[in-house]
Amino acid sequence: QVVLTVSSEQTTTYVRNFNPFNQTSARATTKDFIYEPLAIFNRLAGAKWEYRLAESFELADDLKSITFVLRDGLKWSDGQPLTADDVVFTYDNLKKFPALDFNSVGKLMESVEKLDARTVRFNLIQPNSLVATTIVAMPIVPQHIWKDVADPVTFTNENPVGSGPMTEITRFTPQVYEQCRNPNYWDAASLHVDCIRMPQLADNPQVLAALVDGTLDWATSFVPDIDNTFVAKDPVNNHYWFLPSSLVAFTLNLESPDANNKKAFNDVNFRRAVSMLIDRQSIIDIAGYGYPVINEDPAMLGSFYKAFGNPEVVTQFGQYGKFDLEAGKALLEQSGYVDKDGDGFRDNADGTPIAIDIEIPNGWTDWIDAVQIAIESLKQGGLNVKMSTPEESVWASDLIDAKYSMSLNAIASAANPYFPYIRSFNPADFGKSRTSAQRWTDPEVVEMLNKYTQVKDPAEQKSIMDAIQLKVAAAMPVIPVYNSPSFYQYSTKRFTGWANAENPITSPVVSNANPGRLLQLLALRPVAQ
Amino acid sequence: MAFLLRRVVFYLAAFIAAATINFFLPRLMPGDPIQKMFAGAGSDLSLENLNALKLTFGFIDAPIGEQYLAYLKSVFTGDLGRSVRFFPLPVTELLGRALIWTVGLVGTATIIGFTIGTLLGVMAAWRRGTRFDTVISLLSIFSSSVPAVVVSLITLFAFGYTLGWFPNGYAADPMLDPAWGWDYIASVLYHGTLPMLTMVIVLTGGFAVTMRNNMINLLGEDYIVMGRAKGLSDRGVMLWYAARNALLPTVSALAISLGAVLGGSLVTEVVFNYPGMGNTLYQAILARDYPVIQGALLIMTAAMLVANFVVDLSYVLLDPRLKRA
Amino acid sequence: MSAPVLSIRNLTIDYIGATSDFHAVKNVSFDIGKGEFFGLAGESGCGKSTIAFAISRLHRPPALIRTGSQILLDGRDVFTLDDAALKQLRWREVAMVFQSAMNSLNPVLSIERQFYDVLKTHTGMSRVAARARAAELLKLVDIPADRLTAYPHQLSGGMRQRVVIAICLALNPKLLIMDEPTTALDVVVQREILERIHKLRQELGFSVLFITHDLALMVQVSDRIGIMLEGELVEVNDAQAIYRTPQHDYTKKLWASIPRLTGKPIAEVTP
Amino acid sequence: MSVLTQLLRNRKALVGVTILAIVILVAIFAPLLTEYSPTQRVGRPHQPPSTDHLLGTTRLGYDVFTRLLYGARISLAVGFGAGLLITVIGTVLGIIAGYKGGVVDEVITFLTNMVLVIPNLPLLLVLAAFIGQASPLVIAVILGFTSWAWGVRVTRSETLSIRQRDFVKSAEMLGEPSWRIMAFEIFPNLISIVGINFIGSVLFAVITEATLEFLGLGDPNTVSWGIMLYNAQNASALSVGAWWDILTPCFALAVLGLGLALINFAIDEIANPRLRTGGMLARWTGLIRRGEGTL
Amino acid sequence: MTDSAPILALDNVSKVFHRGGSTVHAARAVSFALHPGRTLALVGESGSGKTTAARLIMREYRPDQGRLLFRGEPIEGSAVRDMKAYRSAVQMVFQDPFSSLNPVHTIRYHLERPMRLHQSSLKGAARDAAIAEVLTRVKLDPALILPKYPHELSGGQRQRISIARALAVNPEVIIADEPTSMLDVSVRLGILNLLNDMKRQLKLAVLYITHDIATARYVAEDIMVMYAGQIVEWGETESVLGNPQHPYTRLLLSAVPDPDRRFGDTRFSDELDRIDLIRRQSALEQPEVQEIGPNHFIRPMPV
Ligand SMILES: Nc1ncnc2c1ncn2[C@@H]1O[C@H](COP(=O)(O)OP(=O)(O)OP(=O)(O)O)[C@@H](O)[C@H]1O
Ligand SMILES: Nc1ncnc2c1ncn2[C@@H]1O[C@H](COP(=O)(O)OP(=O)(O)OP(=O)(O)O)[C@@H](O)[C@H]1O
Ligand SMILES: [Mg+2]
Ligand SMILES: [Mg+2]
Repeated sequence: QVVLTVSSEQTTTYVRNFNPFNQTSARATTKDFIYEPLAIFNRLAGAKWEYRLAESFELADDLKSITFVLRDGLKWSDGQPLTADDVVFTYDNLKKFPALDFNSVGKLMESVEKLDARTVRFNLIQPNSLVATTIVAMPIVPQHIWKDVADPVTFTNENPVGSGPMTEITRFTPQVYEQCRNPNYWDAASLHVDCIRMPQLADNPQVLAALVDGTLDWATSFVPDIDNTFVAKDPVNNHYWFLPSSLVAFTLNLESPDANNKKAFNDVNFRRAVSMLIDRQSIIDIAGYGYPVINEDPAMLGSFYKAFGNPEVVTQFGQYGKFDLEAGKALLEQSGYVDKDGDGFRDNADGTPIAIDIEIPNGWTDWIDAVQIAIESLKQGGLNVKMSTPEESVWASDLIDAKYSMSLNAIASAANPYFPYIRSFNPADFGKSRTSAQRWTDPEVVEMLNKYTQVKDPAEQKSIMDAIQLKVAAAMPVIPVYNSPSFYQYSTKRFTGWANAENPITSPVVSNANPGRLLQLLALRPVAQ
Repeated sequence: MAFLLRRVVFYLAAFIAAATINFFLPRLMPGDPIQKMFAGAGSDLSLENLNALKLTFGFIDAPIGEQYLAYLKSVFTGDLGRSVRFFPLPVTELLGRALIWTVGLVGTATIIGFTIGTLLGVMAAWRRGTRFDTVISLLSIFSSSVPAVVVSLITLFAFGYTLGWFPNGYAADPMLDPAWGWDYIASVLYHGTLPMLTMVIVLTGGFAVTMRNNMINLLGEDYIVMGRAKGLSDRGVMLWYAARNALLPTVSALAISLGAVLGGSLVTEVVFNYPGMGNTLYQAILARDYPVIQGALLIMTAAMLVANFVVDLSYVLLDPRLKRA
Repeated sequence: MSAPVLSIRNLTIDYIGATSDFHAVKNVSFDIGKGEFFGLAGESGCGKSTIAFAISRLHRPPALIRTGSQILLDGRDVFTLDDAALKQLRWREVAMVFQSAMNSLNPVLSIERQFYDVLKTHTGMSRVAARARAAELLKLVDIPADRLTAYPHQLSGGMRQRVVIAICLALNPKLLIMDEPTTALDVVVQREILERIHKLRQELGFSVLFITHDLALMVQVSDRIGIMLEGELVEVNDAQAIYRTPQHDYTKKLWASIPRLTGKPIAEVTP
Repeated sequence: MSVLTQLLRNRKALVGVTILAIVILVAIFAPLLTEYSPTQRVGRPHQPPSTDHLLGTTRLGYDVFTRLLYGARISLAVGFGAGLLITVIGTVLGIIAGYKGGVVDEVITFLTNMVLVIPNLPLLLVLAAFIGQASPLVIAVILGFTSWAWGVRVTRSETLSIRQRDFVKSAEMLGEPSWRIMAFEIFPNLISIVGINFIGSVLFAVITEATLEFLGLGDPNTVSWGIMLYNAQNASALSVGAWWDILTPCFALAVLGLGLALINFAIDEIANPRLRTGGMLARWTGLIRRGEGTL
Repeated sequence: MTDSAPILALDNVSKVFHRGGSTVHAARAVSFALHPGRTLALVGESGSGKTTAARLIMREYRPDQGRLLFRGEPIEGSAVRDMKAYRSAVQMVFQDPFSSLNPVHTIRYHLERPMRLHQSSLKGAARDAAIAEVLTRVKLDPALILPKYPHELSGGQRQRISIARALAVNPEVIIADEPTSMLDVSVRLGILNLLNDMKRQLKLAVLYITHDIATARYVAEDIMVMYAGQIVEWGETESVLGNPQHPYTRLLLSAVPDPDRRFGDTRFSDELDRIDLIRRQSALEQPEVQEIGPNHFIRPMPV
């Protein structure tokens, strides 16, 4: 029996909960491993779709519907056939219990209809060329089980019936659980691991200890000074590969309740100057242990979306994304931000004082460190800045309600830059989402974004995206700092086939936000003992 | 027994009051666990769906009085709700697991600390003014004044990291299955050594100082002198006359100090990542897991009440003056 | 008078202070004969209890008995005794009733247990035998044997004082020291207790060192009396002599301060 | 002899007061004792102690020694602020309960016992989390309002015994108003109890502030020993071997704690002569050794 | 008794304490009156209710039954102003000179407070003079004493200060509860003499509470013997002591130490043999009053 030992979540105790819709307390190995996605977009290996339960999907020409065709002969782990009915059921259920809809996919659907036993059509409210990404993130559950579940929100699904490779819970204690091979897995031929074992590990140091002593094969954990503390312990087998993921950026609230701040924040030169006063490299080196990837792209895409990048942005606006204390000061100076009242800090041109409070959630220590470093150079630039650290959810609602002046924000990475853009700049999301916290919008940008989802031709898409980037870069509503790393450690002691810089087959991070982990699992081969 | 009756009434009232505080505290806190979860995750859950979720987890906006009554009822039926973070684990079960570790840690440490501290205090008082007394007093003052955080960190630094004699935390080797096997027990003891040592260091000094001062106050009493005049051995007088009487106030100090002991154990558990009540409460606070916060505070308060009650009882047993008909 | 039971010679006791000493007893000498009832009188703080404590060597720091002091019990100097001999001496030869009856019984031990302590330590008596002996002793002081199981707080002050006296008699000591045994009690109870001591002494033949500041009482009960003033023994004489023909000015002044129940309210000072 | 001169004669007190005085001086003159700012990166991360950085640098490159000096300010301010609040509340309630008796006493005693049975630190944790970013001032205030119970208990029982003393009765019989009796007749007799309560509360507040901050409930802008501990712990100072980062605040807290505890112990000795062992016992032992007497 | 009107009188006052299920009759139908220039002694064994009587007078306890008459008027729940007048008329001297002075205040403070409270017309120098006067009255040197603290004084001096403090309000009645029992024999008499002087010079009415019958005889014109909350015998001192009629009085007298008699030779030896009986019987309630002689009464012991 080939057992792979994994740490995909840190917790003080395990609770038997395999409800794939539950974002808070379900086991992290539920999605992908128990409930296989319809398809996975593989950003790394050629940015292409890997079809899983679906054999293909087809976007209608008017972009108002999308049709998925399931593979032939799919079975649930209990032997029952997996058909279009299950897909339709799953979506109907989301409508019935909105709390299940963690991805807000229901909002996009006019209806979901079964065309035949293997074919499902999703009818969209609006044309959308990117809807597949959202649809595949939603797990499909077996109708014959879930139709009898009275309250699927609190249902704990202790003995899951699934479609993925690892559906059988052979052992479950608060300290460790094991998930083994699905006897009816459609892709059993690719699967060379019999069981995955999840020891309960409470925090980063404990994961590190388990990594160092060789217990873990696959983990996702922050490790300080990783070359010394992990790799050096067994340079042959211990490896890591950190991929950039979500963008961490400063936001200035253009609707700041403080009128004086608001005045400054609405001036693009002020925003550019602030950006130039931020020492990104020090933040990455010191607050981030050198792990994050710097993001100096005034259009906020950076290396993560390298494939989409418009080189014009750098030529025209590149200097605003780079740390340059003197240039920043000069820009402030020439835009009229000088110290009028003699308190040592720059004021608005009309003499009103600017006092910036950078709000950071309590306890997010890497961010706090980052802000402290940023404050140093901002102060050197003559700005009056300080930091406050309210409770996390207070911070979140302050950002949602635009009741702050400046903050550090995280913008989730996605398959396409459309998503960060639309989430950030869509006025319909103002007051609903943290990503739109800067409250910047531009009708042209929104229109282009809408158009982007409604065209099918890649060339046309590219030109729209290029135009959007220039617009955004010119206005610089968001001040990117870095793309945070997603952590991935592995050991070649028992398994080979790991993704890494030389072999970038997929994103191999084993946390439940990354469906690519399924591809990684299937790529593993046990080392002959 | 009027004395005990009075106490029982007090305990009941105190319990209800504590439960009430427990009820209102989290409700005053900004933010709720669901929002908290999504603040970090940056997920796409829409506001409407978020509210639907909140409802399902019981964060309802029923009239506060109604909620309160329902809460009181559930408290007395031993139903503390379900953890949000570890949904659907009942809070009682979650805390039950933690309680075992804390009782083991705090219980053993208290017994060891109390015994050693009391004995040292007795001997120091008996040899008042000698070098022994001076050394013990100074050590006790020192140990009782150093914060538990500091002691834990220094112990961890010295024995965990520098000397590497003991593991740096956790209740047992995570790869071992909990079972009554020797391996597991050995692992538990091995992992428990440093937290235990910390707690013992933190507790012993306080007990020694209290006991010493109580003893010294008693040594001038006529019945102690009479004990000596009776020709009893020094040890007899020390133990049967002085220590036994000095123990009474020390025991009641013990009950009161249990609150501090729990505080100390919280810190120790956090530093050593020990899966006890304190650490569970701490994690629950970080995750805004209200049902668990409420439950943990309630159980800790109940533990304090029980400890005080036990002390009251032992007072009645130890001190015949309270044994009124 | 035959060989004295207790013979105190040049007793000097200081209480050591941080900077200077307090001379509590200054060069005191007196004897107590066999079967004698000796009264020691003097104002509060003149050193009476300090002397009493020294006899069974109960002092603790910072008391210091100066070298050169001697306390002879049946001819043996108590200051030369080793620990074992000292324990033997305590209670077996010298028993003591303390100033406050309220506090000289251990509040958390039963009366029986406090008898047993003594009997076990000194005679190795069994619990049962000790109980019988304790009952017998209680009878001597007129307390029913069923109070043996009681705790001190369940007895009245007078009863407690009598229990202490009974415990004192447990080993037939040669000398019974009573340090103001009745100051906390009212006159009727005081009278009862002293009458009982008076009788027991006649039966058992022990000597008594009786300490009080009530001169009138002292003259009533004592054979001989010593008067102390600020650590010094200023006058020792027969009780009647002290009363009728006081020698020292201080003694005279004392008598002059005591109102009388009959006759003239205040005694004339004999010049 | 006044309490002060007695304190200065007590060796324990002397050591304690010296420690406290040093910490206070360090706090006041921090800017003169270091060239660095406590919130400015002045070196590479986690540099070990050197002549440039006496106690090394933190993970962010701050000078540990500088932060130690400035941190004393917060620790002392919170300690003394909260200590004062705790003592004032405890003393006032204690005297009122002890003196007034009756229903007032019942209510105060009940409240006190209530507060005593709710474990303090967990409660504080919850409160601090509720407040979110607990600045030192906030910590001092919540400490003050949750930790007075012990003081009430001690003050009350002492008041009860003083109240029995005839001078209180005689003041009543003179017709003194009760506030005056509490303030001028009873309170001055409680000075040593209040002193012990105060110093004990300061110690408690210093420790608890550091603990709360260590647990991440403080304000990270603060330069205090608790925040130093928190930052060091977050930077995994122990596992990366940066012992200076974490042991420095540990040591500072331990020393300040010891100083306060010594003062407390000394006040206890002064208030209760039985506990005194000082000079006289030394003299006594000397005399015995020189053969000048026995026991 | 005398013909002058009493200043203060207890009229049939009772007080019962309940303690842990048992009840203690600390005062049972107690009646007596205090007259200017006369001392009334209240004697009895410990716990007989003497202090309770004093506290009833000092308004520390409220009677369960009966009335307290001040200048013939009952004072009951009376107004604050009346209370103040009462307080300046009736003062108490405590038993324990060590605890009746506040150790943290100087002697000046102790004497100034009553002056400020009750003779508020006196200011500055006049008040100083008044303070000096009361001190001289109790035979202490104002210059030496005023700046001192209580612990710097001897027991006798402290007791004098207590008396001076009582006098400082210009009272008409002084309640002295065992004022000398904690003092040494040699200073006791001085205090008693002082009380006698005050009574004569200031026409004070004094209630002298003691268990020492001999001192009662020395200061009091009238005497009451109390047992278990009841006054069992009362009348003119010489008459009561010379011809005691109640068995309890006789028992008490026979127990008082008398240097003229050795043990075994007592005045009422048969009473000493019947101690328990007398105690038991005297504790019973006895409403009946017998007049034995002129101004000499008893409540006969039930047999
Ligand atoms: N431990 C001590 N340290 C210093 N001085 C002491 C100590 N014990 C007693 N003294 C002093 O020694 C003197 C004699 O005390 P002692 O107890 O012998 O007096 P006493 O005659 O028994 O008085 P009393 O009648 O009040 O019992 C007193 O002045 C007292 O203050
Ligand atoms: N506040 C009280 N509560 C309950 N019982 C009390 C109270 N005060 C006095 N007593 C009881 O009332 C009885 C009379 O007490 P009181 O103090 O008047 O006696 P006393 O004659 O003054 O005694 P002593 O000579 O010892 O001062 C005693 O049995 C006492 O225990
Ligand atoms: Mg004495
Ligand atoms: Mg009395």
